[in-house]
Amino acid sequence: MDIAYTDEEKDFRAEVRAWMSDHAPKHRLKSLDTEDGFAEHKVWEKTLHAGNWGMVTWPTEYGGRGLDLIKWLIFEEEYYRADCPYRVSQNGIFLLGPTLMDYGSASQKERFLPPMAAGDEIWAQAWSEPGAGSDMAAIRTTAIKDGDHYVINGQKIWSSRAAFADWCFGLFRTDPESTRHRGLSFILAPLDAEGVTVRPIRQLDGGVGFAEIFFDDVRVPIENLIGPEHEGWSIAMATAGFERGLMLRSPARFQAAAARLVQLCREYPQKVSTAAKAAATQAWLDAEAYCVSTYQTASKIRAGGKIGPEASCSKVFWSELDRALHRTAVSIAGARAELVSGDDAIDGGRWLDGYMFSLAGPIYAGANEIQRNIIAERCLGLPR
Amino acid sequence: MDIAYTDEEKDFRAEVRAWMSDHAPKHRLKSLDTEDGFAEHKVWEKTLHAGNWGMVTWPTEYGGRGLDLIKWLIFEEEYYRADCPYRVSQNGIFLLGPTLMDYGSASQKERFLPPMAAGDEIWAQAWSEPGAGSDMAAIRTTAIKDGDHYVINGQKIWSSRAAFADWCFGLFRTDPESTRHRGLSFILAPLDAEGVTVRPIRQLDGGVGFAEIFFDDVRVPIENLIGPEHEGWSIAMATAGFERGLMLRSPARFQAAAARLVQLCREYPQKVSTAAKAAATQAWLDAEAYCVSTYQTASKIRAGGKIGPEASCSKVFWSELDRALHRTAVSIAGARAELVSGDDAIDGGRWLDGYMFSLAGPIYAGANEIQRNIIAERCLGLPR
Amino acid sequence: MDFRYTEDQTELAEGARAFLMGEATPERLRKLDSETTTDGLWGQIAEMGLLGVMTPEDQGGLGLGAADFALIAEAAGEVALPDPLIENAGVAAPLIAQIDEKFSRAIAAGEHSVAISHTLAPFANSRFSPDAVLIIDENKVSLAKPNSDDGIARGARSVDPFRTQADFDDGEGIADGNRAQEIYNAAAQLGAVFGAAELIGLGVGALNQATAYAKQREQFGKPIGPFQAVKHLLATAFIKLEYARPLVARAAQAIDDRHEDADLFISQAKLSAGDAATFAAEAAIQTHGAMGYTYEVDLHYWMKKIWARAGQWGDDAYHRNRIEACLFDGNRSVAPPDLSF
Amino acid sequence: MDFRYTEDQTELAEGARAFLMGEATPERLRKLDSETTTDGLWGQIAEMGLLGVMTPEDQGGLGLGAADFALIAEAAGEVALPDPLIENAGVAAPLIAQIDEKFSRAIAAGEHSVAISHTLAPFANSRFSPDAVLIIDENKVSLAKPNSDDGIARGARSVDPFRTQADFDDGEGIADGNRAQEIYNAAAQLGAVFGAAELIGLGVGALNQATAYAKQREQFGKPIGPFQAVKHLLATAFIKLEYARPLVARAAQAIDDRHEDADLFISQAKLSAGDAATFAAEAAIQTHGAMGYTYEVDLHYWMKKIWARAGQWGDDAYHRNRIEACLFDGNRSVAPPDLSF
Repeated sequence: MDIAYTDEEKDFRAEVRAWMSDHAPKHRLKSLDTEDGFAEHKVWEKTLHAGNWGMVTWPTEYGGRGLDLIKWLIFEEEYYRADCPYRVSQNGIFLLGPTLMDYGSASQKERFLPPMAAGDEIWAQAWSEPGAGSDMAAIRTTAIKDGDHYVINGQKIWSSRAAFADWCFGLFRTDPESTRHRGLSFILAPLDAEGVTVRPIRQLDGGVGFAEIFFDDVRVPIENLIGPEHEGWSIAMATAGFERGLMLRSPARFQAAAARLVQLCREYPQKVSTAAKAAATQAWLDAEAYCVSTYQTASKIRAGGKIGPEASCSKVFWSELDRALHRTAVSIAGARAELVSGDDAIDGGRWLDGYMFSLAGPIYAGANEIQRNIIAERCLGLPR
Repeated sequence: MDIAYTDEEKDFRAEVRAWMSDHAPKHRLKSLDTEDGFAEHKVWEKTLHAGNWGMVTWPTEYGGRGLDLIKWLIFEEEYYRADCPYRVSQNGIFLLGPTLMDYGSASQKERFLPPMAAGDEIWAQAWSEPGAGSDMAAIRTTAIKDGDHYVINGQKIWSSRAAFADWCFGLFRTDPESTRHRGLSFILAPLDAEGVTVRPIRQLDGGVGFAEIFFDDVRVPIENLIGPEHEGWSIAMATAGFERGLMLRSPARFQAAAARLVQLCREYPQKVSTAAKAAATQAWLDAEAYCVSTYQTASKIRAGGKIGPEASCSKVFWSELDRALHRTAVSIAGARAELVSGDDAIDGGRWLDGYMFSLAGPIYAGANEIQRNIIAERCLGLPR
Repeated sequence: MDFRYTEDQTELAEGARAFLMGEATPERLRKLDSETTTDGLWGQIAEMGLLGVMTPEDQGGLGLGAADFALIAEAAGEVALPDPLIENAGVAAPLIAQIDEKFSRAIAAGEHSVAISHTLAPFANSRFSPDAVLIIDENKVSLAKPNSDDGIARGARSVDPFRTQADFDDGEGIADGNRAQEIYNAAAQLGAVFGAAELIGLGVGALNQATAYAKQREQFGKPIGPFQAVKHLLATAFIKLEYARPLVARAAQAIDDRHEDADLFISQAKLSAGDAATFAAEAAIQTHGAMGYTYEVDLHYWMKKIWARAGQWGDDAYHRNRIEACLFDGNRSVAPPDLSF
Repeated sequence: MDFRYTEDQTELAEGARAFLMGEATPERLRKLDSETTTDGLWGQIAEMGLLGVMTPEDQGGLGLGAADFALIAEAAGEVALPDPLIENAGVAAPLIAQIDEKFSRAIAAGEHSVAISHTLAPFANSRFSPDAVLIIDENKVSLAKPNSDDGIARGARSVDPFRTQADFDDGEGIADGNRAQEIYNAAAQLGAVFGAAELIGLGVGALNQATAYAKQREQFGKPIGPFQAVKHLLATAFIKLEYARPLVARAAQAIDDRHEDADLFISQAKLSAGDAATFAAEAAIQTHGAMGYTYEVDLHYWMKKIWARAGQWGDDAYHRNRIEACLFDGNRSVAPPDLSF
């Protein structure tokens, strides 16, 4: 066991730190859930890509640097240390990208990965439907083969980024006679195709981070099928495993937030009750625990190891620590917490903003109730 | 609304305080779950009775003082303020007594209440069976009428006080053809009757606070039936309502514990972490909240009001505050927490003792999981 | 000791609640939110006499106390009332009554409304066009005209869409010295206790919406309501609200009684109500799932008000420090009943 | 950076765990508890080489580090091992190795066992007849003979039935000054990190018993295992243990590496392990219902050990203050990776 960074890892960190220090936006970008903010975030992706930082773990031919997972964690630490923006391309680079690496054909990889890493094509998720949320196997949107096309009909909901994205990926029922998780396929669809209607859903903060997508006889070529037909469920589940979890919410993000919370406590000691101080300490401890656990997991995966159902722990852990962390910060902000802009707002109002976003954490990417069921059933062997 | 004590209430408090100050045991009695301790607690009950304090809310003819519920709360405050022992007669005075007041015949009241108030007859509960715990309607022990007797066969478990008690009360299936909560009757049975075998169950702390009771053709006279035959369920449920909850665990008990925890923090400030201090504050706040809520409820009941299913809240609230309170104290005791006796033990080891007992709180008298179901279904109207 | 509301108190509260439930509906919230205008509700509130509940009878009010108004504040919370009822009738009215009879009558009649900027709640809300801002700090109480470019100069936006920070000048002094200190303290007490009551109501409102949603939303072929994860979460929110509410009643009565521990009681009430409401909001959004994160259900109005209100009139540190000073600094007995009533 | 155990480490740990699971059974616990004698297990432990894991190779040991032994300490916790394996092989052995070679060999061989009384863990356990008590304070390290009337003179009873407080005299000094300070610090580090590892194991053991019980116990005509209230409670305990475990691995490795932040890492590990184990015990007894409150199931052995051990080798205040001093006093950067590795 070796818990010290190698010289090479230290050099890499120094390189990232120097670049981010030079290039990180000087001001917070507008929310990526607004049209202007989305555009600003795309510009930032292009800046990143110009530095060859789009997705450092990907092979060089797809716009990456071919680095290992430990270096990915280092990259993320420096990225969030420099307070860089959230990644507008995250659906692509963190979710679809790894799926294509494992299940995509050579031509699919060539076609889709480079513009994904470059931030030229932004991807939306298209999993949930009005009657299929936590119960995703209840998907009803069909994609029926007709010659060399699939014809898609139905409706997706809670499609993140869909308001402004170029493409979407998700599960569709290719066997109309099938039920539950059989007969589903993993398909990519352009959002500018004829018959696609995107209806943005207004979030509580006013942004449009997600949308409904209506498909009305939308024809997509069969080349857009990932993996075998009718086998989409297992592909979707595989990408729901560890690597996705690790990538989607790397520890650095929560550690950076915990460090900011500690800083808030240092800055306003008279606003910090005993309870808030204890909660801030706990938030920092939990962010550290998530980091340390992730380094262990990343080391195992780098060495060819596999991760089991305990990956469900990760989702529950980071989402609940994030909520508690921001709740604590809001309580410290006190009467000023409500201000989301203006000179009197603490840190530009980002704490309440972060608290609102953190409340979605225990809901999206598989609600925590479902994750705890999975842990109980698959890690502890309790009956369904 | 009047939240000030009347002069009469103040005088009553002074009277209780003076008497308790003169008579409260100078040392903690041995655990009432041991034979010696049980005997010591019975002696204390006789002392109490000699002062006419056995059960102040009962009519004078049954050994009480005919006082109202507010005075009962005042009595309890002074009782715990003087750090008096737990009541070995609690099954009788807090549970069976109120049931007899409502459902017993005149002769039953005359026969059973006075020795109950005097601590001459100690009562055990006999509800649960090996297959009927949280699911009490699964009771199988039968009491079949044979002339002027019931013949009882079966087994009860978790009968508190049964190891050393004189009598037990509980539900028995009088209609052998019945199922679930129909066909059950509320019956009193002497534990020295022929055919009764009591097997004490050893608790984790070594005491024998509860026992199994085996009934083998035990004959009890039909005079021991409380209320109508086959209607025991509703009687049992009625006594599970508010008054029982209030009596069984009056706020004073938790407020006294919270005050001792505050005192512990004052005495060992260097042993109190930020987290422990915040938790101690919360425990005190919760004990206060339970007190204030109970005064409101007691005022309503005194004026003839009734209490609904929100009584289930009380059980959950006090049991979880008690557990958190003692957990906090144990964490402050640190390395010395494990000592349950000896000069190095803090407060004679009562904190860990109390913690162990507090862990039973969310389990007995209807597990908190069941109470939360009840709250969700009856207070919020969520479907079963 | 008789810790029950009188029939009069209950009747007043039930009347106010029925009125608010009927008029201050979610539909109205959505309308006000999209149109940024006002409507006739303030006039109706005045007609109902709600603005003069705490105004002395000889100034045209009902002459009632904090215990009475706390019930109305809870009802205002339950409907997430955006209008400044609590500020005017609960805080300003009893203070102004002692300073300026004419002004007091105008407030009770709804002819003159104020926004408040107090050290513990500095954000003066101009969204409902106050005629004046009542500025209260420990040394001075003043009245100022809000500038017409409401909120722009300060540039502050609240998470609550019905709050816009007023811009105002220094105003004209109406009290200083001991008088200002008294008003400051009285405002702090009233603001905190009615803030606590409002938070209870807001929590109840959020919980009710979550309960209704859980009964109707289906997953895995059945409503989510019977799942223990949902049931137990919502039951826990219910318990927290149930135990915070009597603390508010005690604190409000203690203000009316000039109880020596009123401040301690108020801090307990405010902390517990804030925690319960915050928990209820988290439970409610979790129960709604993704839908709770949208503008398409009304829950967000309640949640935002909870987040905006929880830190006003004394935040977590303010109230908790006050309690901990009593518990841990010094040697005051904390054994019951020494701190309870 | 390669935060994985080597094959050697895994093999050693799995061997030790298999041995302990096979020999240190619940049946044995019940027997030891009722007979207050000992059996041959200590000899078997010595034969397995477990007592010399951290003893230098030239003194008859394996010469391994804290990261290796932490895995054995976790296994000892999982079976609630009452014997003083951790005290002897984990704490005493590496300290004595630097002072007295002959004594060190005797400990590794199981010929000589010690109990430890350290300022942070003063209770020296005489239940397994130690040959000596190693007394460690900041200024002096001594060895004392335990008196024969074990525990009587001190009159102390632990909640853990396998702990009896030894009575001992002042003993004979074996180190003082800087040397004593070094030993004191080293003991504090080793005791805390292995205490943390043991707590993880104890929590896992308690959780496993609860899981087994939930699969078998029926209520309302079906096993309680599928109830979400049970599932989610046990899942939460599992999560807490899963996230505490890597903290222990990091802390142990940091001791071996003489990492400058070793103490900070140790405090994080000890706190998290203690909290996770305490939570697991509460979840386990709740799942067992009344049965968990008895001596009839074995769970109580695990819970009592958790309660007895959580406050040893630095209690909540000790470790939390150390962390909070780092976070809130001074200006050290806490942004990653400044405090993580």
